[in-house]
Amino acid sequence: MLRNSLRVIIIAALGWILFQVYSGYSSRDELNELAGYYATEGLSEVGAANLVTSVVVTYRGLDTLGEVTILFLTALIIGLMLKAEHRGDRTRLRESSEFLVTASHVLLPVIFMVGVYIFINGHLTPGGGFQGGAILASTLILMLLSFTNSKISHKVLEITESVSGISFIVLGILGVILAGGFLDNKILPLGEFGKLFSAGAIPVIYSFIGLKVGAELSTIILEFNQIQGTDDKSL
Amino acid sequence: MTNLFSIEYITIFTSFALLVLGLWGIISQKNIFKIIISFSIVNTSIHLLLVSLAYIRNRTAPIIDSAVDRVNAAEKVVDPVPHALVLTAIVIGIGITALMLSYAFTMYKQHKTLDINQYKSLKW
Amino acid sequence: MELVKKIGFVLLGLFIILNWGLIMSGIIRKIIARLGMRRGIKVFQPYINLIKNYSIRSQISHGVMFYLGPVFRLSGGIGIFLFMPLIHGSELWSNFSFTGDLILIAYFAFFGMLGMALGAGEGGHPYSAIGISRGLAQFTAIELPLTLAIISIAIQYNTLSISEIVAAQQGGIQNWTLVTNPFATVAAMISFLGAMGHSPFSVVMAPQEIPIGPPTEYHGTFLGILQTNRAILHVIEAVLYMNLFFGGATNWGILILKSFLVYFWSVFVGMVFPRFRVDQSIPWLLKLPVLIGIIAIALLII
Amino acid sequence: MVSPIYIIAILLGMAFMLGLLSKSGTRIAGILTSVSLALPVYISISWFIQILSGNADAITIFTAGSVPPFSINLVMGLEEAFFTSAINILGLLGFIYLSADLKKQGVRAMALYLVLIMGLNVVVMTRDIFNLFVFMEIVTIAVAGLIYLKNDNQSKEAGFKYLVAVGIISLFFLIGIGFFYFYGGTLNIDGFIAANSVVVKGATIAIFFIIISIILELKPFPANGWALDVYQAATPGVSALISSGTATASIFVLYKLLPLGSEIWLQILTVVGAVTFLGSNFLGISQKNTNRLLGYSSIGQVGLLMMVIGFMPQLGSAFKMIFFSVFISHFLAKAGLFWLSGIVKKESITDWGILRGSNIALFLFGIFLFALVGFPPFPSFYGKWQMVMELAGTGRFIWIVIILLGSFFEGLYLFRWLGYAIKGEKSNEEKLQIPWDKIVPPFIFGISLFIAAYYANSMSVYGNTINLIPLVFILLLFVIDFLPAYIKNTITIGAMVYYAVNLYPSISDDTLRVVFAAIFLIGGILTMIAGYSVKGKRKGFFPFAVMMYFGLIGLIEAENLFQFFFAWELMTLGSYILIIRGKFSMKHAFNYMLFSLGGAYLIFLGIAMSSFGNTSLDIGIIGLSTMPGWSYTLLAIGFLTKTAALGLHIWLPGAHAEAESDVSPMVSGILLKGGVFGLIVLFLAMGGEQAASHPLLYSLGWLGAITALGGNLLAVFQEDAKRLLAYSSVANLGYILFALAFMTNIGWLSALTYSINHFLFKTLLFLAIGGVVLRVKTHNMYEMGGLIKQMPWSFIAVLIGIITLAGIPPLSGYAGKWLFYNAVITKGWYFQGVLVFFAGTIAFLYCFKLIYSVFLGQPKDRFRKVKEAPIWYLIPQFILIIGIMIFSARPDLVLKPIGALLTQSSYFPSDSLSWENVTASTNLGYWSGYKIMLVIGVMFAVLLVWLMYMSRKTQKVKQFNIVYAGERPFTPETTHFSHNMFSHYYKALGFLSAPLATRFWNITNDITHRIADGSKRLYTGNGQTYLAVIMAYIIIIYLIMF
Repeated sequence: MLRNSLRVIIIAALGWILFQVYSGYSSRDELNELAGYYATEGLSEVGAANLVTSVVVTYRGLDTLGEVTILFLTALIIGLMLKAEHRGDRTRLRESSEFLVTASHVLLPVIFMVGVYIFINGHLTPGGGFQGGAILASTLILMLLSFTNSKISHKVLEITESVSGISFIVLGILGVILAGGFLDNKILPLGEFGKLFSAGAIPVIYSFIGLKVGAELSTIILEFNQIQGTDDKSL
Repeated sequence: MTNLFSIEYITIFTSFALLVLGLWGIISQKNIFKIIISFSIVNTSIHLLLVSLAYIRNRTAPIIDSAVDRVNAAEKVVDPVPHALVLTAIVIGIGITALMLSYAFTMYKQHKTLDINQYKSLKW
Repeated sequence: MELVKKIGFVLLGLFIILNWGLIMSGIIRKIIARLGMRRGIKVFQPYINLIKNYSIRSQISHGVMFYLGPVFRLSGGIGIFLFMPLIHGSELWSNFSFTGDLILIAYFAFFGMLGMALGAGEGGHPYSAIGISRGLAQFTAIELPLTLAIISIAIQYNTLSISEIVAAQQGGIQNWTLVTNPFATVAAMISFLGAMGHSPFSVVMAPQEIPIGPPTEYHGTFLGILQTNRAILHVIEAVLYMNLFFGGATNWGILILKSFLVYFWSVFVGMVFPRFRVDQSIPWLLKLPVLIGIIAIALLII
Repeated sequence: MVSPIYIIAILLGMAFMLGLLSKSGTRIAGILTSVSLALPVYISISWFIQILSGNADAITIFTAGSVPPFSINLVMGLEEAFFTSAINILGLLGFIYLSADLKKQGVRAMALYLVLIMGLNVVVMTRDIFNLFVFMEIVTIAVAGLIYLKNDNQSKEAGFKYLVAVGIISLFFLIGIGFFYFYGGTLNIDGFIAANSVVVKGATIAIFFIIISIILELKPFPANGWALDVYQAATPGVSALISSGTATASIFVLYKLLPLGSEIWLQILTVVGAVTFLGSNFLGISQKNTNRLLGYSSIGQVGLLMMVIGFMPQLGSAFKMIFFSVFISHFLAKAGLFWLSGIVKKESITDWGILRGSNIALFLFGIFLFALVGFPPFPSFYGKWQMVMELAGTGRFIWIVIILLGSFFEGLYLFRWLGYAIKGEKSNEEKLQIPWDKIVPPFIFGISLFIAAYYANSMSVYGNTINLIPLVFILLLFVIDFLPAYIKNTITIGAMVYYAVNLYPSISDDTLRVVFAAIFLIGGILTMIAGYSVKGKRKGFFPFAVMMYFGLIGLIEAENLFQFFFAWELMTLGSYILIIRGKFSMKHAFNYMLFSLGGAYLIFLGIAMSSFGNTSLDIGIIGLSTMPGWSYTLLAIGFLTKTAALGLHIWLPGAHAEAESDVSPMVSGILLKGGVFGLIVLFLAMGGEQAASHPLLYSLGWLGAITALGGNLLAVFQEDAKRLLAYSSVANLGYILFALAFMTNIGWLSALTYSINHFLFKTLLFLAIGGVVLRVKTHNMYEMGGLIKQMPWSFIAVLIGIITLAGIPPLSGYAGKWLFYNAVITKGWYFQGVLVFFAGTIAFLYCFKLIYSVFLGQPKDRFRKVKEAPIWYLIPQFILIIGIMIFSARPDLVLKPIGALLTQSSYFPSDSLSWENVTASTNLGYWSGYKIMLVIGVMFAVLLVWLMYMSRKTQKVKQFNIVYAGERPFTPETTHFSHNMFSHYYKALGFLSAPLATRFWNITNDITHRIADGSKRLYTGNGQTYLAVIMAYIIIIYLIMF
């Protein structure tokens, strides 16, 4: 009882604090200097139509590197943690319905292509490496659902992940050597604004990010999938 | 005060409400999975908050296309920076949530329980 | 030449004191016997004992310290004598008192005790050690009133030199410490009882019933030395109290008289009171006598 | 120079690359990882050196070909270079340490490790707040992964708690960032500061969330349950990384972000730091689990660092030095300790005796602990000193008290632990396995501590006044520890002689100092001579013996209070180790350390208070203190812990009695004089005679008198010979205290005479009894007896010793007593004086008991064949006896110069002792040591000759030939009257010897432990509760702020 009332007090107090914050808020109607810069100078400097992309991949490229690293780490750790778990016998899973299997055959390539499209066009349209990567990974989910007992090799995913990760860094380093700094996109010509081959290295980087994210998310999904059936059904 | 019913106020309020809800879940739910879900709620609420903070009324997404021309983009688009941040934050959230889940799984494998009160081998 | 003369007088003084000590102990024992309805010893019996003991030639020794014990003891006794001025106003009868003052005498008393304790200790007889442990224990309590008294008179006369204390008391009984500082005198005289080892503080030696105390194992020449010491010590202790509290002595006659009376005080009390155990005597001594001593000091500082 | 961006590129690139290696390639992966960890070390260190030496300026690394605030930038300045260097070195060594575990988990674990180090580097360097967030998350996740390395139930649980807690904290951080951007319009830290955006309404709340999150990351007490669990459950190698690595980064982040907030944050931080430092260390005292204990300590140290940061404005220019010192000690020592813990593999600190299996590990353990507690010459000593002085300069005494109290608690548990390591039980079957890859990292950190110490010393204001050569000599003694004892002994004695010869001219005009220097150095040499009797190597003895003596001498040489305190701490440390060497000394050495630490901190506080309002640190400023009452009292109590005044004495008997035979005289005869010297310094600073009516002195006088009485009374009832002597030391120090408190010329003279005498006879007695104990292998006097025949020389030594002790003329003890009487009457402290005199008579009881029970009485069968004490024990004894004889015959040789000094000095001009040839006189009495000796000597000789003549036919008889009612005693045991010898005295006065002080301290100790143990239950182990506490913490800080 005491514990519960303490909890209520804590939550109420936090709510009160947040309410203070809320009541101090008033919306703005101008971009601030920084965002204004991105929306004006940034366009010519980076050359990406999608401002968010220009911020994500170039101006805040280091964040993105970190972000990719986080996924990498997560995949790595989950691999480490669950490695011990998926030893031993696995119960054979039920086959998926014919319906799902057939649909998958059709959908898989389409989804995959959509994913690739999204990350290649990340500098032009909404979307980008992460979104594309996530869609790529969703193909894996579909595969796992439909082909329940197929073996999917980690190896391919690992190599994809490593190669794209290293490429990302190499591109970043090239930025230091050839252009203005780490992850500068101007190592490639900016090209014509609004076209696919524009915005310097952004499409390249975003492609690698897409591949990497896809591979990482896939690894995570795979790892979770592999522990399936190693345990009693109550989970 | 009419402002209060404008969308950014509503979303911010909602995000705070979600935040409080999530925090309540975190400290009151006994099931570890529910705690993790509460954590996700908190996470999401903050993403919502960030996006809301980027919002400027009557403006559109920060992408130069037919709706926004290059020249006066600065008057047409909402703030792109929080969007970029949210993108990153979401991924981070995924990472942490995934990690929590796998921790929860291995813990469950050992103790066959998901009650957080049962995990007290370390104390004092 | 000066030194030879000095030593001569010292030895003469020692001789007188020794003889007076022997005679005095004879007289006292006679008195005690008569009080106890006994006939008692001859007055000269101490002389006889002494000569007999010195003459015994069959002696045993338990070791070096056993051997040295009596030497220490006698050195202690004679030492006190040496540092004690005897006759007021006489340079020649002041012994070596120029080398140290009252404190020296107070502390030199331990010299003999310690040696004796060690010698007896080497004898290996448990009763010796028991006696010593009792003696030392009781001694701590006995010294306390005396210390208070000494400090009191040191404050009173603003000196620690015995000669000066004696000098300050000249000119009639009204100048004696006994009169001018009665509390200090009372405190000191109580501790004197203990120092003399008579009842009620005689459990250290318990001479009548059991052989206990340092001399348990001693005999022959060793015992003779102890007896010699005893004779000297009793007188010289009395002389100390006389000097401090009873105006000192201006000639040998007064010295003999006063020392006898001072000593007799302990005998008198001893006859009247029964004996304390050590664990009784210590608390007793630490109560009233100490209080008196404290009053003696307190009166002077107020 | 290589751009710091390559640190990221190398580490991250290698992490990605490792994915390409097959699982069988762990070996290659290990090598690659090591190389890629080594390169950042090179990069960061080269930057550090270049910037420090002025060859390079701090650089900003721009990314994305743009400038901040538009893009993320990193900065490599002096601070960043320092912290990244620290992290990278830790990373490399930590990898070497962990490589075995990591290899077991495969290549992925190494990648994980690389990413962690990379993350920490960026966290330090980045100037963008969101970037900071991202990389902090990287660190969090990597740590969560590393916690799992151990792969047991506990680590899973801890990892989960960690993840959830840090996850929540970082979400608050993210909220903060959102508003930071919203109100500040930038994500760049410098930009925000430059725009002074904090004044913008609403920005304060953003800053609140940001800073509170960083504070929570630093595990403030009590919102830190999750962190403790992690420390406890993770592999020690990982805990080392967390404690030293991530905490380092977080503290730097805090430092970096603080300028964002307003001044009030500094105050909040101070409070948070103080609560953490105090609370964490307090709870630590009842903790037995090794890693959890280290966790408490780790958190405590971070709390201290928070305080340092919080006091930044007050510390001014000293901030850097203080921060460096405190930080580097924590960084090196904590990592080292965790690493050692991983080698030892013992859960409970009580099982650490196994550490003795390795000298090097024990050595490292010791220096890490000393560094943490803040003993000189380790950096944190300088840091704490400077910090306390700066705080004192602004009158923040409460904070000083908190710092010292926290340090005291920390010392308490660390030294308990050290005790278990040095003396704890240890089974013989277990062997300590030390693979090279596990010992190299702590070894390098251990060595680095000394290097850091050198820098801390050179950065410190008064550091240059410390003579480092003897410290180097001590280190040298560690290095040559493999040599046989006699060689080291000779070297040590040689060094001390050399030092003495060189020291003399510089202090020869100050007789007071000469006297104490002589006690310390000559005493030192004499006691070291006894050490020749020890066979073998005597590992670890000589460095600490030299440390103690050097500390003592340092007290004398000290010109300012810093030197003084430095020396004081050195002395404490050296003597602690010497004491704990005794067989059963664990508990006693611990008590000693407790009181010494407590005392030292009181002294420290006293010094701090004295320095308030004064610009210099000369010793004389004590007298100029603006709060004389406080500073005098604190200093006095501090010194009294060392001189073991009654109430503070309970450590002494055990410590002195259980020490090794030749250590007891060192610590009893010599070491205690260090405290006396401290008192002398204090009293002189108080102004000598002018202060004579100070109420403090009056109470000290009473205390001294009661100490004398209590000490002697307790000594009487001892059966243990060395304990008896130890209590006697308590009493004698009481005399000295009493006499010093007179503050008169003659009182001081008597105090000094006492000091010299006590040195002479107590060293002599402890050596003699030590020699006996060495032969009979027992301390119990009643088990001995009759040893005079086997050990005549020792007997003579003891005899001379007790005559001096008892103050019986003609030996020099009487000089002290006589002076003392004069002093008492002059001063007018009659009743205290009587008490002391009473104590003096009690001394006879134990003197007799000592010499009788050991040497006289009935010899026991089993000791019939024992030999005389070793010659190396007898030599110093007889040198001391010669000393006593000279001092007895010609006290004027010593007392005249001292008296002259006292009289001439401005302190004690009046009431002096006057000399006429060899006769001393005051206006009360007179005394001539020389003549007395002559008279007594002649008389004694005459009587002896006479007796020898009279009893020339004496025959020696056997032991049992005594007057025993016609019976023959059964056994020597029953006939030897020794056990409970003064039972009657006990009956009469035993109530006075009730162990009130012991009881008091026991109860205090008990209560403290109980409270600590009870409050520890705050950490219920329930992860959810921890989360609630974190939230509550946020609320509380919010309420404080707004």
